Amino acid sequence: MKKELVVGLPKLWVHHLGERLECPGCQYPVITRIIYDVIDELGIEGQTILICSAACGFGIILTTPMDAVGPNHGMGIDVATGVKRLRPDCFVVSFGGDGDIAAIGAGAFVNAAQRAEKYTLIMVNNGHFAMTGGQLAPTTLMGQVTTTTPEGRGPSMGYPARMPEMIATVQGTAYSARGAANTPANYMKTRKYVKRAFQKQLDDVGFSFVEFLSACPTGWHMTPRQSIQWIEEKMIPALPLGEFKNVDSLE
Amino acid sequence: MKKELVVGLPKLWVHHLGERLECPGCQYPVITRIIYDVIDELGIEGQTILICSAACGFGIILTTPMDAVGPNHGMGIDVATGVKRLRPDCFVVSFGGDGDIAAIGAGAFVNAAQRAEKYTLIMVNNGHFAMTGGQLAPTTLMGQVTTTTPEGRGPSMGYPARMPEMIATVQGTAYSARGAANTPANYMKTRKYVKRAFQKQLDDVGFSFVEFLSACPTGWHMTPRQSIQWIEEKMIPALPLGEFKNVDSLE
Amino acid sequence: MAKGEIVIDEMYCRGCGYCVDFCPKNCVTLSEDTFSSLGYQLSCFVNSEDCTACGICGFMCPHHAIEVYKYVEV
Amino acid sequence: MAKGEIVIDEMYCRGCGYCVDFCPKNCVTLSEDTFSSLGYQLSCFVNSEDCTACGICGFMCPHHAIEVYKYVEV
Amino acid sequence: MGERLFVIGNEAIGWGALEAGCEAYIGYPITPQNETTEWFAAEFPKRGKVFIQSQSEVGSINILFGAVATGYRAMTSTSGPGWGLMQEGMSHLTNGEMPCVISLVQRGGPGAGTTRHGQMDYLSAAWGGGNGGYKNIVLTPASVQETYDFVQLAFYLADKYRNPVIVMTDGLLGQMAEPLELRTFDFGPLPKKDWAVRGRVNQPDGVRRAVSAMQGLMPTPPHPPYIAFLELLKVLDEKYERMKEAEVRYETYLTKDADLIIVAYGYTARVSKESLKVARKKGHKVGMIRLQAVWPFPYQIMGDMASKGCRFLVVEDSLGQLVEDVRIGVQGKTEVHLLGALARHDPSDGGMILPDSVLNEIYRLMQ
Amino acid sequence: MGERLFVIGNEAIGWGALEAGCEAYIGYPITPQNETTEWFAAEFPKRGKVFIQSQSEVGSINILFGAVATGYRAMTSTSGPGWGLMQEGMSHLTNGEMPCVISLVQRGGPGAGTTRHGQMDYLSAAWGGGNGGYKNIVLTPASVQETYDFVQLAFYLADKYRNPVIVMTDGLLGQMAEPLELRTFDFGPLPKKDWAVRGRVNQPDGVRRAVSAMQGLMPTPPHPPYIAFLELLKVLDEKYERMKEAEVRYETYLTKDADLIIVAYGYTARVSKESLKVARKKGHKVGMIRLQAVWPFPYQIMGDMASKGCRFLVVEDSLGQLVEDVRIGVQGKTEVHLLGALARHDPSDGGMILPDSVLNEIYRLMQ
Amino acid sequence: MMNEELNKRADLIIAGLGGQGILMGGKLLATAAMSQYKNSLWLPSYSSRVRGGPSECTVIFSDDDIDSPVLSKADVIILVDPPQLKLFERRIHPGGYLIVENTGLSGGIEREDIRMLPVPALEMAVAMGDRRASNMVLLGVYIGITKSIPGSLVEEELSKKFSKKEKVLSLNLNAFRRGIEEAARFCR
Amino acid sequence: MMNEELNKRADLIIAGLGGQGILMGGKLLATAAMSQYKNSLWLPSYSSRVRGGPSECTVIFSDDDIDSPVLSKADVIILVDPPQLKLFERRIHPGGYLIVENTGLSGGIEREDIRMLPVPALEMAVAMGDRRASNMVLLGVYIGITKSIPGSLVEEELSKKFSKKEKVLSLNLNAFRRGIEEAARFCR
Ligand SMILES: Cc1ncc(C[n+]2csc(CCOP(=O)(O)OP(=O)(O)O)c2C)c(N)n1
Ligand SMILES: Cc1ncc(C[n+]2csc(CCOP(=O)(O)OP(=O)(O)O)c2C)c(N)n1
Ligand code: SF4
Ligand code: SF4
Ligand code: SF4
Ligand code: SF4
Ligand code: SF4
Ligand code: SF4
Ligand SMILES: [Mg+2]
Ligand SMILES: [Mg+2]
Repeated sequence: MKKELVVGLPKLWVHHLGERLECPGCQYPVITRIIYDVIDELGIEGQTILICSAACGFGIILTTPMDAVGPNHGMGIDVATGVKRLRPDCFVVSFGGDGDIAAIGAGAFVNAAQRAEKYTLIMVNNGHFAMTGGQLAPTTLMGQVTTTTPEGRGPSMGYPARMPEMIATVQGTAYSARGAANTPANYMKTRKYVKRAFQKQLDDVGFSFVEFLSACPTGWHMTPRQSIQWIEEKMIPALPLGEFKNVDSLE
Repeated sequence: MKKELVVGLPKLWVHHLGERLECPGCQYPVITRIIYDVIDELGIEGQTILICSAACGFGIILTTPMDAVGPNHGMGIDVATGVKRLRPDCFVVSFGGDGDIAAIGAGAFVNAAQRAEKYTLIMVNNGHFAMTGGQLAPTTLMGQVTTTTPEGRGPSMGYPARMPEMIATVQGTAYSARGAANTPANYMKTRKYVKRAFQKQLDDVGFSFVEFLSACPTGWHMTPRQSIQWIEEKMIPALPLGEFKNVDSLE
Repeated sequence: MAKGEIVIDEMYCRGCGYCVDFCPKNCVTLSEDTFSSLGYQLSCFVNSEDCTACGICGFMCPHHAIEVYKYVEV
Repeated sequence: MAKGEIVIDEMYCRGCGYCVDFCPKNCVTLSEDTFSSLGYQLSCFVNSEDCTACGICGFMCPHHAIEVYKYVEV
Repeated sequence: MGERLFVIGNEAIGWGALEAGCEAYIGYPITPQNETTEWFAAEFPKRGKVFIQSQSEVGSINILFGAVATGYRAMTSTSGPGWGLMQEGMSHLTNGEMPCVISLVQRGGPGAGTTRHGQMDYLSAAWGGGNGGYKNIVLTPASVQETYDFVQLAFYLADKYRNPVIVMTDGLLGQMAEPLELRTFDFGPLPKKDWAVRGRVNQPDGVRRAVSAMQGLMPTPPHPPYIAFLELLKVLDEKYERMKEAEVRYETYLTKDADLIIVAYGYTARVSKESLKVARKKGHKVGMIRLQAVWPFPYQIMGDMASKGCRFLVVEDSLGQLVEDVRIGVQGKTEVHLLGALARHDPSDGGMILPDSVLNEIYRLMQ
Repeated sequence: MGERLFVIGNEAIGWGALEAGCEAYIGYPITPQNETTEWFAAEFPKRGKVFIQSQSEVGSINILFGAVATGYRAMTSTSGPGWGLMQEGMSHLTNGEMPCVISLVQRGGPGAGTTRHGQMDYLSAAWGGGNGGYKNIVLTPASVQETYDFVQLAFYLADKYRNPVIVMTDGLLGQMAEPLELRTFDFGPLPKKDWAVRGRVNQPDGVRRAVSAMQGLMPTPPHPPYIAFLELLKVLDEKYERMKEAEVRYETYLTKDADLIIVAYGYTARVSKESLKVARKKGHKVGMIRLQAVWPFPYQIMGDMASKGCRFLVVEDSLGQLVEDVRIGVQGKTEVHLLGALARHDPSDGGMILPDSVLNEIYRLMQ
Repeated sequence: MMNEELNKRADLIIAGLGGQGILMGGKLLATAAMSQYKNSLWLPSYSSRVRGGPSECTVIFSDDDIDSPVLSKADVIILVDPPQLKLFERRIHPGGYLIVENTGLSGGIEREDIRMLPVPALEMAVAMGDRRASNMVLLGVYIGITKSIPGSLVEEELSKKFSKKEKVLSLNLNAFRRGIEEAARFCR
Repeated sequence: MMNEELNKRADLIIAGLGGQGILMGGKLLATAAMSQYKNSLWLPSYSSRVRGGPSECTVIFSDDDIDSPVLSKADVIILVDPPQLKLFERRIHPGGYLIVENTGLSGGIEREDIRMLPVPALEMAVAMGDRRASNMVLLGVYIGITKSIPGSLVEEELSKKFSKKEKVLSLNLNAFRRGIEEAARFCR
């Protein structure tokens, strides 16, 4: 009778490198686990260059033994373009927040897809600007209270951004999906999305993009369990999970 | 027996104000005629504030008796937001090139729609950066020769942007269409699109957007007649004409 | 009998030929020998009998060089 | 008979309760009285008999505090 | 005496704008100025005023251009990298002679630097960091009350000169709370905003207006602001000269008999003043010039003091920016010493220039 | 002697980059530097090198950050408003110590200004126009050949100091054609780019690398470049000092016996030299300092000349930017006169500072 | 030492960890002092990276101008996180007080020119039903010792702040008053 | 006046309207001069707004350094757009030449210290089959008059430039040679 480790610290979460700064129940480390596990499964860790823009997720740059670039908020998409164009032999994953990509990065986002840049972009959507204290993001739900929508988001502040749906209309986009980890089943689906996105890059097809709905208990002023419910009851109805584009050629 | 003027100089093209700098066959003045005629028809000339970003089209700011703002390349969308928010009683039309909106303005474009800014944006798509000498624009067709794609646009330079299709996926968008004036019939259709877009603003529904495929004989190194054919045979197949969104409420 | 006529302003016509191509009644041609002050070939109104005053040449003209008149009984 | 077991690292558990909510076999609970050095309520492995080593608690744990082991015959 | 509040500097900016009749705020979150953005989000909509959270600082500054083109008062605020992104817009606002107010809450740099206090945007703000060369008045308050007062002054000066005005504080002044007396000022009459766009029918003379970020390049009849580029340059140059004449602002403290003059602004001015008092108790003849505006700069008094043989100590939380202006001012007539960011008491981004450090530097220079 | 071409300055930039082993160019069209972008579009792809037309200048500068993070040589080029948009990025590149080259072809400003020549980005480029305060070497060639040579030098200096380097010309130098001799330089050895990201397996020591635009704020183990903010500041400060020591560049002409020293760079330096020669023929003791780099600035020689009693005439096509540095340099020891953009011969954007104007100014000062 | 300076100027640093009510307590005090002193200042300080990391604020009130908003040293320090004792011992003026949370306190201070006052604030708060009230206990002790402002002012501020939260208010009022009583112990 | 300066320095301004081959002609000349002179310079100038508006370029070759790339005055001006005559008359050095297109030329110049050479270049070009060749006729006249560089150099450059365009080449060569012949008229 032997014990065999089934799940533990992700192989690429080289913990001693990093501190663990996330708040209880924060799902940043969950999407990170997915990314690390898939990279590990594909055996491309040594070729990978990770790009993490300034945001709550920046902490993951501390945890990995992979080459990494830490640009400022809003720069992550363009920086990934520069890295991938100069090192097409490397595997490039750019990792940013919803503010990062849907607000300040929107122009870079649309044009990276239009240019069919061949890397993978992961957007962690926690529905607001967490790092700066919980302001409105383009992804914020209608009625959601943030520090810049104290009465809840109303029409005068616009409507929730649906980035995967939008970018799916761009010819240079090879893959686009939205996942979550509010249930083990959705965790598994998201893992599949991330793997497909990575495969598009490995197959040199085009731009690949995955949005992840991520619990932010601190910013939402909820318990971790309430946050999971919020994702279930509020976020997913407004931002449906699934694949929005999945092509093997851009023509 | 009396003579009655059916078509002449557009009422709002107060010619003596301006010089006429466009090249022979340039269709900038054609979309301008459409905009002026519809504004005139709606009788809102006195309430209108026109915004024209730096581009070949800037000349029209010289021709009109309407209040106008002339921002730099890339600023036209944000400037329109500022103007309309402070003067919701005014009718605001922002007028820009394809580079202006699909390249440098893409972030402003997406976010103006996400915020459901209530003005009308007209994008004059001549398939390249005309004013600066004919470089690639996101809208440039595959194979099209520009000064930055001397061998013709290939996949390494991405794929033609389809802005109306893309922005139609954004909830804050009330109206989105693509027109041309390669035939009298399409001229009439485009006029209808522009009028509907304006009506959305007057009805305070949401963001309204019309793309216009515009002949640029000089930049394309063609005769005016060849340019019209190019629109017919090359542009329209890649960038189909029509309405992509037309809603009376954003909910 | 002509339903109308057009007047082409030679100062602004730039010889693009759109009016020629789009007039459904072939009432307009580009003259071979007359040029504008800016050196552009000029278009001119011919077959005036057939003009229906439909206005097409007028609004398709990029340089607003055409005025289209309809004849109306009084 | 248990198919496996889990080990919870008290140093990293932050008492979010995800493992408790998502374990299909209800093998995990939040203890009322034990707290981590950072003052978080700790989760603990109970009903160990029922654990199927499915791994869910492991990958749903945001703080990588759980190790899931499967028993294998040798 | 007006109502008395206890608020932080970042909130005082909002109260000042409200008092000044500001109609619109456009901003994008960035630490350490988020409380300003959040203040406007809470206070403006319910008063029927405009609050816009832009998609980026490029968005903020360009939306601001449109907002003030209508003749209404409007402002934005930012820090660090956000300020970097606004440089093109600042240049356009100056070209277009758009009166507007920008609140700049300095943080450490370069790059993302730190999310806390710093005084490292001096040259960028005072010398025109963007393209093409231009000048903006830069007011530098040193307390919550003065922040509130200067925001009102800034709106006045912006309208007076048709030029952007920057209110430059720092993360420390922005985060700190002090009593604030709400009060109104009468700065005097202002020119009509005859140039603003509001729809032709709303123009008193019924003639259209056109404003532009390309004055000198593209005329906008029938009001071609400047038909030729050189005309624009002349107008701007003449305007800058008028500001240099009229808008120099500083406060002197015990300078009469001083052998050593401390020059500082913002938080380091307050720190320095405390040290100065201690040094005075110990009999050291130290005086101070606190800058209330860093552009236009008081070169005159620097020169005069230098001629009297005073030595200078510049205290600023940067690697040396203000000190360059002081050097121009003293014309080589005396020593100019710098106590800069390298003198911070703590290596972390919490590090500051503390009264002790300034005091020790005073002693060092005085023996 | 290498191959001899007849090319314009904007093309010489491309030839220089090619010779320097530049692997990638990122750019966005803007007049008057489009020929550079178009040169790279034509020449790079067919050589298997990277050409990217970005979506904006913000895109250009950020893509450049990623490109050089891999350790390859890369550059961008821009003018006017595009330069304004790059200010945040310049600050990040300096924070991250990213070696890169930016070609800045100056046009008139502020704002969109004009699409033609100007010398109005001096302060922005030389003093760190973006947020947070930083310094970049700014090379200022005055001919097509020197443009080509300095682009190569720029790549060398960028790698030597791990710092951005700007090659600053103007619309006139960029549009003008002169013979160009293609030649190689041996500037000496350079440090290995041990810090670059290339995939862990490609790292000689098999240990991961991490580069960041937030050095001092966010550590990136196991190579925390600077664990604390103050460390970063010290490193940058010390680096700036080294550059000030070693990288001052200028050319003197007939200064020995001169009573009047003309200070200029770029096109106005060439215009001034012609006038100077005429004035010399007329027996006027005029000399010149032509700046080949405006940062670091040759304060030393200015001071020395001033001590010798020389008067100064600054000729620059702006409202007065370079002149501020000269003032710092002469330390009030002598007069400093400015012949600036207001002396342009034509009110349109075609206006220039012509030899006649400089000559007249010389005569005026000499009688 | 304090009393002669009464109504002149008081310097206070409150230090601990994020979530211990450090900033709120300090701001409450500074606000309360407004009516008593010509000037009052509150300066929070946080570490930009670590959440729940060290948190600290400075409170100064004075009838003179308050120049430097940052203090090298303070008259009194309230330390809610005992492990940082050594760090803060250094930052007190001679004759000053170090009011420190008792729970978790190991060992004392070296300096003899200052006085350490250990307070079982956490225990007391838990006894009153909510650990989060411990900061108010410590504020009470501070007021009891220094009398820099009348406790009534603090109570007024509390009442304003929690006007809508009955229970929270009485809890905090209790904690504050118990703190003042506790202070008596030391004054004996 | 030119000859003594031969192989020393030559200044030339070519002016006209966009589309008249102004810039191309000037650059051709400057390139051709490279092998003959130590330095050669070509500076185009365009008005940034108007298309088909005024166009002008400066050409300088010299064995000395060429300092200023801009000329206040030139030895020779080739004016392809006669209406601008008055404007350019002022910008010629005493003893210099103003080579001007004849078609559309009305009236002469006032100055007596320069010489105006009217050339029917347009007519000649049309006669040769393409109006666009008129700029080469005028260049021919310039070379014929000033001999600042041997015509052969210009012909070489033309051959390089139009190596792939047989007809265009011969057209331009013809035009250039006819221009040189035409110059003889004036030298008599
Ligand atoms: C140019 C610029 N503007 C603003 C900021 C401040 N800032 C840092 S992170 C951030 C947003 C974080 O939100 P998001 O991208 O959604 O990531 P999250 O923290 O929510 O995970 C902002 C606005 C900055 N660093 N740079
Ligand atoms: C920030 C900035 N970047 C670049 C430019 C230069 N520029 C002026 S217009 C233009 C593009 C014009 O293309 P488009 O928007 O398609 O208009 P078009 O001229 O084709 O009608 C560019 C790049 C500028 N003025 N400002
Ligand atoms: S604030 Fe939200 S996103 Fe940031 S670490 Fe905490 S839980 Fe995660
Ligand atoms: S270049 Fe093209 S778009 Fe510009 S005016 Fe000429 S034809 Fe029109
Ligand atoms: S369409 Fe207008 S410009 Fe073109 S040929 Fe006809 S009249 Fe002339
Ligand atoms: S009006 Fe109609 S019919 Fe008459 S000329 Fe014009 S197009 Fe032809
Ligand atoms: S999921 Fe992890 S952190 Fe959360 S309670 Fe379980 S073990 Fe603790
Ligand atoms: S492994 Fe599966 S069964 Fe075992 S405790 Fe975890 S979730 Fe429950
Ligand atoms: Mg977020
Ligand atoms: Mg275009």
